[in-house]
Amino acid sequence: MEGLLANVLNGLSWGMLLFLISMGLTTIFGVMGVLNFAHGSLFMLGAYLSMQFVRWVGSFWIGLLLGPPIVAGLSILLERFLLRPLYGRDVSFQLLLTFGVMLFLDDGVRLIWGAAYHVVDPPPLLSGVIPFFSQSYPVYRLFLVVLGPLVGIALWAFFAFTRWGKILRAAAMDRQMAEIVGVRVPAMFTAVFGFGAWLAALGGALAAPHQSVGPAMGERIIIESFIVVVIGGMGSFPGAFVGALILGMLNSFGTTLLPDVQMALPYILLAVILLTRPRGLFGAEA
Amino acid sequence: MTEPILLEVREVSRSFGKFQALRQVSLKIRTGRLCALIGPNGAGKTTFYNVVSGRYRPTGGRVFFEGQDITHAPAHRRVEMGLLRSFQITNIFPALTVLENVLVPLVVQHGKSFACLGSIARRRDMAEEAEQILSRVGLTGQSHRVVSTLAYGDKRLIEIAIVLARRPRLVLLDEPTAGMNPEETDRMIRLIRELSERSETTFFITEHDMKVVFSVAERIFVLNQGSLLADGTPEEIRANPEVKRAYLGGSLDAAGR
Amino acid sequence: MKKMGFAFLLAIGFGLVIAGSGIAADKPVKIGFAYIMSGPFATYGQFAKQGAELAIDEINQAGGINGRKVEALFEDDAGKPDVGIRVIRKLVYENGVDIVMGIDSSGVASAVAPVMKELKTPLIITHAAVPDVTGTSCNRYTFRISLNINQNIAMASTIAADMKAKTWTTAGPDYSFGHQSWEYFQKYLSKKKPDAVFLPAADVAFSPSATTDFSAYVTKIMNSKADGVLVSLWGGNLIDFVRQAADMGFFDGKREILMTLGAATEVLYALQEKMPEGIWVGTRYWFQANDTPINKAFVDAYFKRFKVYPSYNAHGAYGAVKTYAAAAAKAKTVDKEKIVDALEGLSIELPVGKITIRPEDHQAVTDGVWGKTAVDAQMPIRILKPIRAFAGKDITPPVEETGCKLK
Amino acid sequence: MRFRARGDVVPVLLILLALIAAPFFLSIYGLIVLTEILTMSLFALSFNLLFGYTGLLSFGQAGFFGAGAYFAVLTLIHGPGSLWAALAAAVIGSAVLAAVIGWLCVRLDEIYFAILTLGFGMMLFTIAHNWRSVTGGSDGLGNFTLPGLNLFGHDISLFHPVSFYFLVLLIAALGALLLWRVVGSPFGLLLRGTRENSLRVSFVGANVRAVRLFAFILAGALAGLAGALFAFFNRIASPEMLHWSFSGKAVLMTILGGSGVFLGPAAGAAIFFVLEHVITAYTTNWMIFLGAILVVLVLAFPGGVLGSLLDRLTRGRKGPPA
Repeated sequence: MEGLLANVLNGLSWGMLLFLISMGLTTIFGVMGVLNFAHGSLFMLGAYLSMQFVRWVGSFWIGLLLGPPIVAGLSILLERFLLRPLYGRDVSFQLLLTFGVMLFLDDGVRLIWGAAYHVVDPPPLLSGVIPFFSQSYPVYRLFLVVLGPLVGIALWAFFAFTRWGKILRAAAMDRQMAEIVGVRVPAMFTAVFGFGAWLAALGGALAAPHQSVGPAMGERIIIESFIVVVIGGMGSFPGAFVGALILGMLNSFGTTLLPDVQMALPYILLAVILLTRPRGLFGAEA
Repeated sequence: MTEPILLEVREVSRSFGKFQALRQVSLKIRTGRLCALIGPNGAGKTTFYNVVSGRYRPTGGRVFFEGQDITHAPAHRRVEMGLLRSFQITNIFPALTVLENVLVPLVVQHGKSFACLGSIARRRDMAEEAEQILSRVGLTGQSHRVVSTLAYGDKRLIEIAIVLARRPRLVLLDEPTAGMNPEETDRMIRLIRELSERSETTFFITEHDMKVVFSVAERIFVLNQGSLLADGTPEEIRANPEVKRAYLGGSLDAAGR
Repeated sequence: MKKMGFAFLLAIGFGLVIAGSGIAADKPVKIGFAYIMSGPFATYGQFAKQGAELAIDEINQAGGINGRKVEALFEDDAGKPDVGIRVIRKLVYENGVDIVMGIDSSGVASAVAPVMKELKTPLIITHAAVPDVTGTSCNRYTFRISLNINQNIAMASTIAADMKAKTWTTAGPDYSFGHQSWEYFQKYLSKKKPDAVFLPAADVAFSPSATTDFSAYVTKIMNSKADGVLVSLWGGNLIDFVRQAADMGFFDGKREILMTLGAATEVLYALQEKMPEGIWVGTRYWFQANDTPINKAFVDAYFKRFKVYPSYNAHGAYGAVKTYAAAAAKAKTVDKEKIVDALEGLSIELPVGKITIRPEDHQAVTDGVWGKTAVDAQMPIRILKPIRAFAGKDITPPVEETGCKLK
Repeated sequence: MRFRARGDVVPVLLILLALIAAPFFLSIYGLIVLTEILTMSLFALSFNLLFGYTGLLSFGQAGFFGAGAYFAVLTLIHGPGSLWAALAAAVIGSAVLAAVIGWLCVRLDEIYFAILTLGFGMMLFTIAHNWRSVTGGSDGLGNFTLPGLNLFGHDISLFHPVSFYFLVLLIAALGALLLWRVVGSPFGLLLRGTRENSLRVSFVGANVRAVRLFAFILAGALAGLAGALFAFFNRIASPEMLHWSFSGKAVLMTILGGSGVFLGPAAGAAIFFVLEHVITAYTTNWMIFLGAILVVLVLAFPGGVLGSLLDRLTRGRKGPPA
């Protein structure tokens, strides 16, 4: 019982971190149709900036507040000047460009912050542990478990109820139509890309107290986020939520129950879902 | 009425979620007779073609081609039996040349789909056959142009050529004159009539241009809201009051004059 | 019609570029280094580079090797076998190095060692611990001056034998290093303590190297019957593991813990006060382990120059350069074959202590250090107190057991 | 997609001649780099049969590349120690694997195909990484002896970089020739038709899945062949060869050189290694340069380097295509 609950909690907290990162990926894909390879690097950049702010001003919250917008700003430049010329062209070019950006950023942080690992403390409010049966459980992880769904609901509400959200959804479905009714689609794409990048960086800033900050931390997370987005259905928030939960649980229970194939489990899940539901769990059927 | 039945559709239905696109449609097409399927926008014409050609599975009913049940046969199997189709939106190979566009079906026709070592450039026989087909649809001397650089009307002709290359028994033409100027339309109508008269191929077209329909079709089927409303000769259809109501009068009368 | 012609020009162009860069001057003695300089383990390469530079500067200030200046060439093997082989071929064929040193990853070491036979160039491994390269796949040109898994686990099992723990499990990386560490640990400990129990393969915790969330592994161990844990994680994995495990109450004193590579300064600098106290940690070199003048000089010089204390990887690179210099002095040349002969059986005093390279398998017999983590207010990182030193001869398995058939 | 069979023969022969003459003017290391370029070229060309000609972006191609490596090395260790037997095992083994995996993958399109192939590639990676008793786990399989070649009664050691270079040149050239024949064949035309418009191809009576599957198997078999060469070249078969990032290399090289030109992927492989070689001579931060160069190339050379250069060249000569 104790083990079961601990596993559920482990799966939840990892899943929610994945969810935070996948939301940006799925938004960018859903609205713009761009599969952003550099998303993991933006996540990493978020973590590094947050760490830098903690060093400068000593406050995790200020890092959380100021880091992600800087990453979003950089991404807006990226979208405006690098990605935009590629929209008419084959998707593989976007993939390649974002791949190039990923290489650039991953090596770039090493140039700026060095190759060493860095550790960021959780803020005083969220540090410490609570008793959990015979063990203890870190408060910060519980914070992630609660925060994930909250951000998810906020985003969902934004898309479902606000005027901007509705315009975005409409434009995602039919770009030409949106242009006809007067939506400035290029500007909107820039905004969406920046927003997705903000989410990625937010995920990074939130991950910093949870794992060591180092180059290549983005590379590790990007494939898992891809899997989350694909099994959930590209562009779907509920899909990303469910996908992240499944992956989180697979991670915690797979470790205990199927250690030999644990490394392949996400990929097996991916294949099974793609072959039975080609557009993912929550994707519109083709 | 002695020609054999080529296509028989028995009580075919198709729904998309709650929406019923086709409701128990039944019809028969006999060899050699140019038939047309008409109906207002959204009547289910394209869905009907998609079901017959194998793009969609029907949710009910059966489809027979030359007496064989093809309800569940994949599209390429139907093509092998001689059932071909064109698409409403031009559906060709834009980055290939005119010649290559026709060679694609010829490769399949000659059973060379998996011939992967001999050069296609050396297949004189196929090239000659392709040129022949191209001249039949009136596209000569353009074999080496890339298709995307052609005029719209010519692109539609290419689609006809692609279809003909498979020596079809029955061709479903989905709005062959859609988007064409009057001149191109005339050319297309002449071509269809000519092909229908001179070849073994039976044509079954959908059209929104009533003038075209009534000038070429020997038999007309009317689809409305997914159901077959009427079925008869152009004269019978023109006289049918239900059809008139479905079309709100206008265009049918115009076509009659 | 001429489009392939341009490809031809391009091909020629590339050819010239490659050919043109192949000219090498032969004045200085050239040492090639291959370490991980990018990716998640890059910090190990960084320390190694610093150690190597320090040693080379010292040697050059003292007149070089046999009167010739020493020049260092660093390559990034990225921890990938194919890249490792490429850079080593480059060092040998293109840069014409006299010797190659380094190698962090066991996978790279396994790939590179057999190739040295073809390159006819000596290689001194300073980090990778896979036993085979000085065991079943040993060869004339491959040497190692750092501890291998065998030696390190021999120490771990000695400490474990004195502990109360009866049932053991492991938290290790899910690749050869982790699995081999666990296998040797079981082998050695059951010899020293026949009643020791080991959890079956399905119940131990091997994590893929890309893992960043270790909670599931921590839970698995905490819910098992084990009261002793062998941790063979290293680098960023170890940092994440320690932080997350600490929060989950893993270090609550209910279980004995051995970290085979816990005393790496790369890790200690990152963790600082988050490294729990009283944990047994191992290393290939500990900067406070001995008071020899040579060690003091090394630590002082290193700290003065780089503002951090030397890690075992820094020491490995430093030691390899010094070892090579000693071999060159003994052989009175840097001729590769003569260097190999000189390295065989060579003894030299390094900061870690005196090491001797066994001629039979080319593995250095070197002293090892384990210690318990402790706080020192003067130090930015955890230190080891008490320190338990092991004599090289006690922890190195006899040649017959290694499977090496050099002699 | 452009290829014209006759007009390209002369330049191709010139390239081949230059490659045959390479050992006489290249340094040993230059030759080693060229060997790796040729091996990776074959890999990238096999990938481009799917990508450039069939329109399928496979992110799992390294799975077959690596599988070929393991099949070849396992044959050398446990089976007959013959080079040809090992190469045959690599080709057949990876073709069979590609048949099984392809049968599942060709049902999907576009990005979904890409991600599904990535998934299967990573499953193969896990097998290579975790089945320690057979594959040697993460350390790979390195304990094999490269057999010699017996030519006209002379034993030739492949340990020598020159003789190994000629072996790779021979096999890569044969592989490229095979691919060249395939893309110019009736089947090749169907592939391009499928890339352009798979719906139309199935509505002229071809079984699109079967066509794609056949291409998938061919590409897998040739990737396996390239993988075997790579394992011989590095004297080891290691799990990294099956990882998705290795597939990414083939994608990178192909797009770098140009997927629309038959030899584009080979040019991409050459550009990649020469760049790496030049840049790492100055800095270990070569990824930052590679990333930046990639971004520039994607923006400035939309058809890949070779593709765009040829485009400019032909346009300059013949004016815009009529």
